[in-house]
Amino acid sequence: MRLKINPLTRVEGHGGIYVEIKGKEVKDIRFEIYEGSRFFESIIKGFKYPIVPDIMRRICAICTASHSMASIRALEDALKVDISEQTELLRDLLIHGEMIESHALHVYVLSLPDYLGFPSIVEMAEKHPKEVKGALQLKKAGNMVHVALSGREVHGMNERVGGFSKIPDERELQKILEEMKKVREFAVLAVEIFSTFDIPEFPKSENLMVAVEPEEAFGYYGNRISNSENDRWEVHKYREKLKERVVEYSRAKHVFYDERPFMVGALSRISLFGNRLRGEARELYRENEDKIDESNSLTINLAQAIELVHCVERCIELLETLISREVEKEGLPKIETFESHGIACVEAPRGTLIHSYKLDEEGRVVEADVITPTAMNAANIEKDLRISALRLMEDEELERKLQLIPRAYDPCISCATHLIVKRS
Amino acid sequence: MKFLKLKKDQIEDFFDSIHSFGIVYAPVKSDGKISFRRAQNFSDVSLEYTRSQIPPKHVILPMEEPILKFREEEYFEVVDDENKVLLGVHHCDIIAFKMLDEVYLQPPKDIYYHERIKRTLIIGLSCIPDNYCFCKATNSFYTSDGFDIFLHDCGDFYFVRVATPRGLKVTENSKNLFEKVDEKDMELFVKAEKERFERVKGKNLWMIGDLIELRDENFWKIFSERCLNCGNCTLVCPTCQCFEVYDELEEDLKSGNRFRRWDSCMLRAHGLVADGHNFRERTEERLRNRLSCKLGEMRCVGCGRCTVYCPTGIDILEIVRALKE
Amino acid sequence: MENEFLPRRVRIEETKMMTSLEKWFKLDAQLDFKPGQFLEISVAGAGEAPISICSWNGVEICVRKVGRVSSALHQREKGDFIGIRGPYGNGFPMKEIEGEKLILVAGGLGMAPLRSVLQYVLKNRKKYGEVTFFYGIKCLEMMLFRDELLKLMEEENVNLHIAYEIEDEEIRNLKKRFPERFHKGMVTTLFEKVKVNTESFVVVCGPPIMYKFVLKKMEELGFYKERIYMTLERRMKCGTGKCRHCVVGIGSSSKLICRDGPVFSAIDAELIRELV
Amino acid sequence: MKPKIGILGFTGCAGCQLMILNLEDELLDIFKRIKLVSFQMASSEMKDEKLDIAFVEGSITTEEQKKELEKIRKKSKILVAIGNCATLGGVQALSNGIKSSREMMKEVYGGEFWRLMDSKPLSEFVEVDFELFGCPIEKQEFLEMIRFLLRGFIPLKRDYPVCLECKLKDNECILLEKRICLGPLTVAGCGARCPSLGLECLGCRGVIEGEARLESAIKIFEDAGVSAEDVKKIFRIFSANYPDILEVKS
Repeated sequence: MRLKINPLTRVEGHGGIYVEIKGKEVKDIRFEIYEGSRFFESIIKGFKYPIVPDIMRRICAICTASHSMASIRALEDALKVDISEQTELLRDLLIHGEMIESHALHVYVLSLPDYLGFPSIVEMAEKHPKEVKGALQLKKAGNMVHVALSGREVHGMNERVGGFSKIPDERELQKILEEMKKVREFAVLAVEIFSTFDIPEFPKSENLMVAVEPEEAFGYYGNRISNSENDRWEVHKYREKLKERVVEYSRAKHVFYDERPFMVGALSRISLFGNRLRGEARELYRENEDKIDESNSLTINLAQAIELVHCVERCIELLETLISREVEKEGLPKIETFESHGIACVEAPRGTLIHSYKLDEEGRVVEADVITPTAMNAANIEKDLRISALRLMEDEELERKLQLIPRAYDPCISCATHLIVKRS
Repeated sequence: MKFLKLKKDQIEDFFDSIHSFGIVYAPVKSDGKISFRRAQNFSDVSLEYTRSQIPPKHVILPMEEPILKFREEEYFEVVDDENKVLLGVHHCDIIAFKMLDEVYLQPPKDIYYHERIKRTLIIGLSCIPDNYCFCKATNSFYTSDGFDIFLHDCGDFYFVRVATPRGLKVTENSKNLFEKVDEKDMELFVKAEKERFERVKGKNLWMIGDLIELRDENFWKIFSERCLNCGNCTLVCPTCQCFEVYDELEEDLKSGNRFRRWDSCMLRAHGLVADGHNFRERTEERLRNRLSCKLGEMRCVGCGRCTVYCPTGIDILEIVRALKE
Repeated sequence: MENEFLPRRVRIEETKMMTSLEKWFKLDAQLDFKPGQFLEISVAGAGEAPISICSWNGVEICVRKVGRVSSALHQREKGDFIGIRGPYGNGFPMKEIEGEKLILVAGGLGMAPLRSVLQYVLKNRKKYGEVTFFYGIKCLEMMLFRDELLKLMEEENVNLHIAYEIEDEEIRNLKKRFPERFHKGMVTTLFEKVKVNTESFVVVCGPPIMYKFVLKKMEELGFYKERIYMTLERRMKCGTGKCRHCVVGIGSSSKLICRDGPVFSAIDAELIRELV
Repeated sequence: MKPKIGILGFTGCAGCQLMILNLEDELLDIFKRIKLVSFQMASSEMKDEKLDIAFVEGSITTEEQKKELEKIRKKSKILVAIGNCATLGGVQALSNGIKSSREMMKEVYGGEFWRLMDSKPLSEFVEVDFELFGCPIEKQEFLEMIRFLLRGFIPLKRDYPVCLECKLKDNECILLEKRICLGPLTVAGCGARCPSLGLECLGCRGVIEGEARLESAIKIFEDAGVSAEDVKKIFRIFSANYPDILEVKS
């Protein structure tokens, strides 16, 4: 029996699932990616560093600020640029804003329809106005942060190497603060909704969890990556740990952690660093700890819902600090260029994202390397698909259920296929 | 004309007193640039300035404004009846308003311009010319009308001219701030104006209209070679009157607004007609038409903005010199 | 205070597709206007466009589908409403032409404003001498107000001549019905084929290229320049002399078509650069 | 009868589909007026029906996409290309011409796994009725266009440069500071978003067809001390499929 689900809907980019079952045995299982490759690492060569983030962020629309942040921090690592405390606060606010917008989109718009039995948010709106209104308000709040700090909801331009071009004034930050307070209930609602579903268990299997270790409280910045087997290493050494293999049927390379599939994303962050959560997010994490099951990838949505609560709270905290500190108009620092190599990572909504650049003495890119979370998850998605296909062999709803798995990982297929790395 | 004296240390009280006559728009300095904006307190206002990038014209003729609301085919006016005070307008910009009056108040009268200019108290201010100004050539160095009150900076006091009944009401309203003018004040006033006169470049513009028509395409090609068709020269010009009208639909697809927005003869759409033909297709034709409109029909006040803000450095005085060779 | 920009809402009494591109509208409006004047027609949501009045008894317009507003207008049917402003422009000097012979020269859509002149003249037929009407068309399918004009041909009230480019079956039959009235070639050739009096007043409207040839031909034949009038309403926007999109000429001789025109004489054409 | 609308995408980052979803306040109202036949990113209901309006995002980089696009053209009354990818080829078009995509794939993927071609806009293969420029598109412009289309009007086309919107915001002209701003060459509609933040316009809305003065621009940028090579590199980020700017100069 052959099953081909193509295209995979309610997912970013063009993907599909191919399952081949012979008798009792799963002959072949594939998470296929058809997105046209765009060769970002090749086209970026020769550009001077200031414009590199503007181009690299075009890899993905939903995690555009993550790509821009990873790219900027990699270039700052190369050119030894240190940034002001205010810039750090603003960048933390920006990444949390993006997390809200991305998770709200995924939890409410892309996944919830599955659990409530609707093809899309449009049909869901009649029966569940509160959830849909909540989704749009949450996304709007996340987008307000994007517009204020980055200049636009998608592919902004205001965050630069060394800081921000135009700093938003207190009045703008105040407006976002009020909106954030209003949408807090919708974040908590997301947790309530997803904690009530009895989440199927067919993909249950042992997962190697990987995430960026936050500096102190739960967060998305850091320079060290750790996994669920207490293996911690500096992001500079990512080449030793993460290897890529070209897979004939997919245009994205699959990434392996010491030859093993692994998982990155909300579930990994929560399971590795959930104890560093604070405020209401911490309580909700405690309440639902039993439901968040490391081995079941379908509980990613619940982890994302908890992260939504964390992000709204963290944005409120950051906004209050920035307003009380009174924002100053800092210009961009003068940056000397020299031959250098910089690497940085950031937790994008879908998981760990790594950018690395080699620059010549004029600050032009000589070589670039980007590893995206979706490429990291690709092998793990296939592992889950294989196990589920085995377990659901006779289930007539095999097709609908199998689609839940890639959707749970919230894959960003355009990101995955940008990916071309010199075969190591 | 009535003449009074206003000491400089009284200017703040004078500023507070004019708020009762309407919303005050004044030259405000923001990150190194002067623009006419609403000014609540005197600290924001900077009265020593050479020119604002966008002329005070935008207070009377907003850059973009809804002129009509419609539902189905029923139209309703959107008219601004707010009382305004325009503080700190230089001679050239006041004369620019007089030129706009000749266009917009001539029948069929434009009520949007009429309703606003009628309700705006204009307070002139002497200027600090630089070498881009050529108001001497366009006879817009000094004006005795087109304003209600005029403040001439004479060092530690303002020599005040009051030209209209409304201006008089303002000075009556804050009588205690003003003093009688004596012989010495008058001399200082004339001296200040003489100094201002010396700082402006002399240039004669007789015969320019015909010279513009006489010069052929190649002449205009030379000067329009650097032009990027960006329209900046017209968008900063205080006497430019061209506008574009377009409609926008609202949610119900039946109602909406009709907008009017500043337009520029240096852009393609200005000479474009429905079937695709363009009466001013090439840039040199547009440049010639702009020069003809400004200098040919004496509709220029010599404020220098079109040269200062042209990103490619096209200088109107350079063109005039070449025209007269 | 009367707002010049506020359109009046009028109902469409009748509509008819004249050709595949031109639609005719009869409006339920009472206006006093002169032949050659134009209205600013407004479709809420699409915008405004200057369109000449193509009638004398009643208010009618003929619209070619060529831009945003005209395409929106083409969707309007009988009973719908549109907005109108005006009338604007100077119109043809009908008083000055009284007592004289008159030649109307129309090309393509230029027929619309001249029909207004024609209906005015027919209404006051005694005031005018001999009236000749030259109408240049591409092919019969593109001829505007066909039945009306053919009826006119029968009445012999106006010697009407049609110049056509593409001949087809229908034109050959019409040639039999009306000998000497249908001629192959450009509208300028009619001046040779038909006896014309060079003292007459001439009223011209058509695509920009046509004016050059017609003016040149009339100059050769010795017409008086001050008796030749043309309407150039193709390049206007606001209609009220404010937005300067319709400026022509250079320096002191420059004019605004909507305020100083759209009707200009051949004398003006000498003084105003690129008027024609 | 509600018009049938499809929102589809090819090679790109799906930013334009996301921007449509970012119309948080107006989204539900629009969807009430139309029948959403396919919106791959937001709806699992994928029907292959005739469309009144197809909004297509993304550029064409493979043969299959080209065939799929031709299928969409056949089944759609109106086809609107949205975003820089669909209208000009996107940033991925930077690789056009310099190194053919096959070479790059061999060099990097170690083999030719699927047939790829240069990244081309939709208008290269099918007739496009209307276009929404920008990377990503402007929410307001999409809203404005869909309202005009639903009402049966030809949408408003912005035929003037970003400079007009920049001056309307009283920004200081970046070109006066001798920095490369592509504002004068670029189609307006974004409200001069980048110059209002003190940054050069990168021309993400593409060149004003037949109006942009490329020769003069190169002269001005060279006077500002920037090599023609660098001007071309920046220009090609979003207008790589536009005729080579340096040839234009000769």
